[in-house]
Amino acid sequence: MILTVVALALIVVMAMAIARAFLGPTIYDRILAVNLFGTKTVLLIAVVSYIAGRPDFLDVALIYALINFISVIAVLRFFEYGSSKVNDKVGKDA
Amino acid sequence: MKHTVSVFLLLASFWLINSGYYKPLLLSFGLVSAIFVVYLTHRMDVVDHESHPLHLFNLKLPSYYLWLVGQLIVSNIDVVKRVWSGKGSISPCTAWLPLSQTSDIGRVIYANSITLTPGTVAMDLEDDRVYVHALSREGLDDLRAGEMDRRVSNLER
Amino acid sequence: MPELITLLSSLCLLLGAFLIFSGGLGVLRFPDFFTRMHAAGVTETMAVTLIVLGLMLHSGWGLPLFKLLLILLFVMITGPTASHALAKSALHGGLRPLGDDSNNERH
Amino acid sequence: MVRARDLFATVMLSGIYGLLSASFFILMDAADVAFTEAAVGAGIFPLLMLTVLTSVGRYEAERRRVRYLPLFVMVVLAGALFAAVLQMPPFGAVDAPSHGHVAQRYIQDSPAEIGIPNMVTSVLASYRGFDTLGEVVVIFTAAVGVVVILLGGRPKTPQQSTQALMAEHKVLRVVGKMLIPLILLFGLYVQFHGEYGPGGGFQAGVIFAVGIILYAMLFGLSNAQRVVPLGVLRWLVALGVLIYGSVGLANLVVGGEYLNYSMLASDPVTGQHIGIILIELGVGITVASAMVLIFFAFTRATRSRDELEE
Repeated sequence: MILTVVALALIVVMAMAIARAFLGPTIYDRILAVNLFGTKTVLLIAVVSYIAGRPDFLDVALIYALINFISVIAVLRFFEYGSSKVNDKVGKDA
Repeated sequence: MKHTVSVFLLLASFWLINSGYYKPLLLSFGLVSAIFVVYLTHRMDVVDHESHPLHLFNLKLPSYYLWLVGQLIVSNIDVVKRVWSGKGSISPCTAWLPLSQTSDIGRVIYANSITLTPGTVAMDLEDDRVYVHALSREGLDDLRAGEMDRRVSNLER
Repeated sequence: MPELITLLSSLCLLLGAFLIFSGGLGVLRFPDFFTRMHAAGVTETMAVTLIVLGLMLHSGWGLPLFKLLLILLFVMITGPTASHALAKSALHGGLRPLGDDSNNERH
Repeated sequence: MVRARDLFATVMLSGIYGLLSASFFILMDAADVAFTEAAVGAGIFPLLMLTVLTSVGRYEAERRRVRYLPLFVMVVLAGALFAAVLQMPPFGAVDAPSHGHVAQRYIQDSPAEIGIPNMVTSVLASYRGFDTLGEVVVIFTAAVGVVVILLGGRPKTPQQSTQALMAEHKVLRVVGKMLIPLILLFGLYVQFHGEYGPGGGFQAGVIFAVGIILYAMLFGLSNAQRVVPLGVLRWLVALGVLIYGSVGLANLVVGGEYLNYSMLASDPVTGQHIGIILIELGVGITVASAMVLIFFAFTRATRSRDELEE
């Protein structure tokens, strides 16, 4: 019961993160939103694994935590590689 | 050498915690995997005093983390209050703050502690200073008082 | 004793859910990227700790307990690192925070 | 949508889509699929797409007129797919075709025939081992294609700029050093526990590759290539397929059928066990080295293009 409430709260926050990803306005807001979405997915999977009574799902949650971190780093590296050609609109909007 | 041992022990316990199957076959796979990873990370040159700061493991560390948890609770409540009371309650500001750590690992612990406590984020880190963004002037002033900086530096000694 | 643990677990979970929601709200409400980052920070520290703690109390002694602990540790290490990297990148990308009063001594 | 011209936003949205669909799979109790989606859909796919974007640029070329034919095809296709969805039996229906065919037999007999707890692995690695061999060959072919197109010509001298960049980034450097060993070991853990929990060679390969890619992103391509040289990677891509194929041949030699591992040991269940471990290892090696190879190839291609323009 309580777990369901937590899962619902997580889903609501994930929706908020998607809203922020669409609203922007800067590319960094979007990255922040994706990162937020990712960490909430980790928690959601952990909570769902207890709702469903399948603790082996926790491995999936661990993978997500990992992937989420690496995606953020990759996105940031993308900007550093991309020098002026790619970076032109950063700060104003994307 | 001691860092190699520590990374091996870390990997071994990571395997044992995750696995849950303590059969000879899987345990030997675990051993082979851990040795292989130790070999690979040595080739990568990532096993050293920075990734395994054994010299920081002393009695001060738990007390520091306990203190940090206290800070976390206080700052979380503060930020949540500001979220609910709206835009008027925040006064974002930035500043370069001096830091007194002597090693990179100490600086990283300090910077991550700043970021970990909501309300303050370390935006840039140099050898003798850190650029901080704070949600409110009070948050920045608290940090400027330097207690966290002192405590982290204390870990290094 | 089991009742106490259930109570504690529920308390942690509910508080965590509330914090998560507050953080999400902050990410929507706050005026610029850097302030939003603080709100996101709320969901990544205390809220994660509380929810994982609640799950740990719920799960009882066993292997999943340690896996939850691993997840918690992992999030606590990577969360601030990602935030810091993002902030640094935004700063170097030319995004100026609101109330930037450091006289732009940056090069 | 207007924003879709920003390819970068598209990639990030596809990352969210990966996360979302994995959550669905979790809700449907399909841990293995969720695992794959987590590692591939949310992990390596956006990562490789980003490296591609660095070489093709971030914005789609401006196009004035709307193309009606592709639009028409898309609408018809989407309509057909929706119609097909409506025709599908309700979720969990007992008489659904997917439950009446061979699934019954797998569920009833696999504990006795294969004897491993994770039935998904039994199906993928043993009953349908031939399909999985095909998938591995596809990945192998993709890696070969990328190598031929992007790594042709003589090797260029590696640049030092990224290293300097990361040396400044103290936090990422220290945390990265702490995490990389754990990520690599976690990959191997998933590799060897495919028979017990969600996971297996594909996911393990991707996770292991992600660990090395993280190293390459933090410490520079030249350092990463020193740790895992391209020549070694090329061999490993082929070695994985070779292991898989030769397990099949070994079965023929001992008098069984291709990729039926029962004859590998005196006891059929042990034979299946050995076979599955070996072919999963082959899958893992090929997937990991192919992913790393593709990442290196794209990153190098970007670099040399930048050098040309400078």
